[in-house]
Amino acid sequence: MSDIEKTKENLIQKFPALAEKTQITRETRIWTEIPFELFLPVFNYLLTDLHFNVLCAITGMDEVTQFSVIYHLAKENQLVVSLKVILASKEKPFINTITDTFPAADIYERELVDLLGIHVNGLKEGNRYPLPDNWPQGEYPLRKGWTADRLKKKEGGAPNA
Amino acid sequence: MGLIKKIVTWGRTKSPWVLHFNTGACNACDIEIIAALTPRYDLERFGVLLKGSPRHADVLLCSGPVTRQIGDRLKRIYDQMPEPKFVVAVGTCACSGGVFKGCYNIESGIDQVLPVAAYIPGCPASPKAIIDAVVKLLKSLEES
Amino acid sequence: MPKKVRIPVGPQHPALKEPVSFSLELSGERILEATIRLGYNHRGIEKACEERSYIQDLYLLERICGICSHSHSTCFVQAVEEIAKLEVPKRGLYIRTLIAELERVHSHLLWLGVAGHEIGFDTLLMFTWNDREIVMDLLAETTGNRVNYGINSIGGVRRDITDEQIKKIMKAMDTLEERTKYYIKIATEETTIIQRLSGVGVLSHDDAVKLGAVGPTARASSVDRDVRRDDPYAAYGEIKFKVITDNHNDVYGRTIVRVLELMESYNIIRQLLQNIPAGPIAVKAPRKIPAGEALSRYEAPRGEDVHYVKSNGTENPERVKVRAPTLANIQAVAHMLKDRYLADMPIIIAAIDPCFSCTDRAITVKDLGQKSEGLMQWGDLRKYSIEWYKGKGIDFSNLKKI
Amino acid sequence: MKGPGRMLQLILESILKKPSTVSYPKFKEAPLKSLRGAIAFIPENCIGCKICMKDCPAGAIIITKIGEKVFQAEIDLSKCIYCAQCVDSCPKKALEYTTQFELAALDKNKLKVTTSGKLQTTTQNETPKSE
Amino acid sequence: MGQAIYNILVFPGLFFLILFGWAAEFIDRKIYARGQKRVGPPWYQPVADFIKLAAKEDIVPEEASATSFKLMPLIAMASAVTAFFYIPLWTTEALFSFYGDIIVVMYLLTIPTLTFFLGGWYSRSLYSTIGAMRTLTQLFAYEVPLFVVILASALLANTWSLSEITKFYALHPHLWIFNLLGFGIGIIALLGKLEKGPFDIPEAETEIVAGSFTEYGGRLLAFFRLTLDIEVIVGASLLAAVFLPFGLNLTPAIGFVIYIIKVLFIVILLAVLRTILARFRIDQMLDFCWRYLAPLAFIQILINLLVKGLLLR
Repeated sequence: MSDIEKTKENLIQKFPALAEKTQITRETRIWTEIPFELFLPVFNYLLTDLHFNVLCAITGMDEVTQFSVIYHLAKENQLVVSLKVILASKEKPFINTITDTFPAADIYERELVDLLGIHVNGLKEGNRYPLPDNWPQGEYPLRKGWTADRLKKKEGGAPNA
Repeated sequence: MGLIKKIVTWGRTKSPWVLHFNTGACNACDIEIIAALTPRYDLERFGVLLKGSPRHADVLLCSGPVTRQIGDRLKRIYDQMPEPKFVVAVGTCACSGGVFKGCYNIESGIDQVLPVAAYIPGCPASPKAIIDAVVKLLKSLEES
Repeated sequence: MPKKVRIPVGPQHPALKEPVSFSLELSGERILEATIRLGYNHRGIEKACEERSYIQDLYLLERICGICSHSHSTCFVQAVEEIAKLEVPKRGLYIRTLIAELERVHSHLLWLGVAGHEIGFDTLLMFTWNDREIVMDLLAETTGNRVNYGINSIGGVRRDITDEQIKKIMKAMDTLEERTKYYIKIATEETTIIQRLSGVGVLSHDDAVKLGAVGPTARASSVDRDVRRDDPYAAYGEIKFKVITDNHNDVYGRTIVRVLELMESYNIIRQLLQNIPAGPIAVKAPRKIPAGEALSRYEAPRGEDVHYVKSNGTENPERVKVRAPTLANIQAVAHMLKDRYLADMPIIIAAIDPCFSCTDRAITVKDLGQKSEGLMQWGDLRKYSIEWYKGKGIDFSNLKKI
Repeated sequence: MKGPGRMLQLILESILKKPSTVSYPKFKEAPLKSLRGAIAFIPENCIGCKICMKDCPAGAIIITKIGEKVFQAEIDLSKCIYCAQCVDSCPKKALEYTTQFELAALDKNKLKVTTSGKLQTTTQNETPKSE
Repeated sequence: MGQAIYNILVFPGLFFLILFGWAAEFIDRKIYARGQKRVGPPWYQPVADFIKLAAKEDIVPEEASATSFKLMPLIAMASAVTAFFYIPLWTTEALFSFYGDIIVVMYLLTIPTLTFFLGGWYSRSLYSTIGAMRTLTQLFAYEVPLFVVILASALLANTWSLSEITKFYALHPHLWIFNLLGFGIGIIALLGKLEKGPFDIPEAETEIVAGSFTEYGGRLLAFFRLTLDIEVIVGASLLAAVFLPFGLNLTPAIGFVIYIIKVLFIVILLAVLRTILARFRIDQMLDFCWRYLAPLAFIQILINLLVKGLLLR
């Protein structure tokens, strides 16, 4: 049995609820989808027991009916597990920070805050994310249906000075 | 008076010091600007020196589509430059926004913010194109 | 007595060829605290990708960064090809890999020059950039453009390579190898360079892992990671090469890693050209990519590049996520700047070979909540400086009486 | 062996040797054939499918119909990113790249290039020939 | 009287100095460029730079104190030019001379550096301030070795006047060989004084933009640059007079040519040095100057004392 199958086996054994949603997409990639409640246990299991200790990226997504956040974790830079977390609320989406384990996650989480309006519990205060300082409140460009016209309307059509 | 004016114009066309400002470009134009200063192309032949301080510069080389964040800083840098000063838009992005036109965070082109003296299209503008533009700009200065 | 000065570095600063703002808290010449504000280069590419077709995205993503443009476009097409289940012909993959390695050569030579410039050694800049033109010529000839090559298409590459070009590249590799050997000699022998590089910007192995450093920055701290070997893509599975690591942990180590990687790249290019198979270079891709998602990893010259693409069966992707290598490395910079001299600032920042246009994010790396107490008055500043140098065994206050 | 000034020999040599600078723009060598420069439009071949407009990443090309089977292309050089995707996309080879790269202009309006086919007074099957 | 004014303003005074300074700047930049495989600037470049800057708008930063800010370039230039008159050029006789002028020249040569510092300080910009700090810090590092080696040379000649020193060495031409170490130290210290690489720390472009000169533009910058050009000539002339005592007893015409060659030799030496070396860090510079340069300078004194005791008894 290859590493990747072993990893899948282990994961399903520990969390039987994941059995349906876990699949091997390629010889080095596992994809799994979990609800928000399961995030911390699965994340910690992957990190401590299966040694997925490299954070590749965090992708936030607006899937119209729900928000989801994908954590791409790698193990010794070979196997990559994409952990898709479905967020609990569409209106007030939130996640918990993982900056305690990965200080580098800071920027990815800030990106979620700025571009998608996902609240990150426990994220330290700091400079803004990629958006400029004078960016209007409540505008989240990566949300579906958001277009740059909205911005123009809000600024009264005048380009930002 | 005519002679003095002629001498001053001569001085100006023979010694354009440039300040390079990346206004949100992809780097390609920036490295091509540097490449234009290195041995193969050597802009110093035309008296061009790359300067760090806006106070010393005559020409502002801008590359990039001007992001919202950088727009007012660009203006501030321009204000700090002593007269006479020129702005040159290097690369397609600086000319019109290029591929980034329509992105929510850009102003699409330097001429939306500052008066531009010369446009250098190209993605990126190759060092030769930059030299060509410098020569064209200097020639137009000489004539005016 | 106010003790700290806060100086802004950027967004326009000669040391930075790109806009980024560092706020440095100085005590004398020593940096106490560095805060990074990114995002000057944020153009909203990820959103724009969702609004455009795959073909347009290819060129848009290529322009995330002009230095590692091939990295981003390859990373993206790999993801799209995986979703669409396209089998790229071998020859296409070889050409893709060839351009990737040529890009690495140009990028590392560029870095070597920039490093020279940052430590006030413009001569090195001029010589390396002069040699870099050889690579630029090769790239221009094989792809049609000096930078932003536009060689990738979904399903393969756009231009074939001729035998004449192969011969030319082979010949150029010999010249470059000889030149690189000279630079290795210079980098390891020239005292003024070593003095400025060694012991500067130290990043220990554990810190590198913790802060998520990638690429040569991590490899110089003996973190043995390279996507080319660990998760082979394109033609790397069929090529033999070494992954260079170094245990100096500092800027000097990063220089060594990069120059040795250059030598490794020449080997890879030679192998590629010797073994390049005949055949088609591309397969035709559908305009509409079937629904699916893929994560693609790529070893860019600066480190690991990650693209995540999700498609929904239309001509436009649903989500494109880009994680550029600099984004991973930038965390380490604030850490490395701490307790160093102001004079080391440019080279430390340059040592990760930053590419803020890739990164276009904004973040406070560290905020201790310490507020500096305004600009110091001259007397205080001087007193402070004298005291600081006294600590180093140099006493100015007495010197004045000579 | 370590020491300062290791590049001395090379530098003294290069002072005496010819510099590696090309004397552009005084002597212009022919640009590389493979170079992707400004895009040229061949009106005779155009069938007005507008795939080029659709695929252009920068929206730099606009094809308009000005008569029966006659089309006009407006290429904005200040928007074009010289990727030549339109050349690849065109099914009838109505677009091709040239090696022209010295495009700098002091006036932005000069960067708009309009090429159009000849308007025919009578409807003929023959395609108009440009001189 | 007319002769004195002519000497001060035209030859060998201001006008000659400016022309020679420009020529030296051109040679320096050309060598630098050619060493880097580049073509480099055309011969009229320094003139064009000066004219362009002089015709540009003057901007005084709002927070700067205008008078001091504007005065600095003039003070710098005046002192550099004044120092020139006390240095013997192609004869053993300087334009003006008195017993102890060696001290005056050294002080006058310190003034431009101080004005760089003050100019940077009055700019009230952060980069200028740091540049000013570094200027001053550096001053302490190179000034002592420079002083010491020149005094060592004076010690051997047993005089405190530059003209007397040259006269002495013209009489004992073989003695310059003992001062070779001093000449080397002098060249390095001069690099520091002129803020040229590898000691361009106070105006390190990649660190602090342009140091003290960050806020200077237009006419004021033109004068600062001119001062630096003149300082090159004055510094080189000083080293030439003290350490290279050749061709002083010949006819003025030949002596003049030899003088030009001597100065250009030093200028070329400086240019080559700045091409082959990477910039020091300020702490490394201090370390270098105090650990190696200063002790070596004192060894020079020791040598000269020995020579004096053994050979010139």
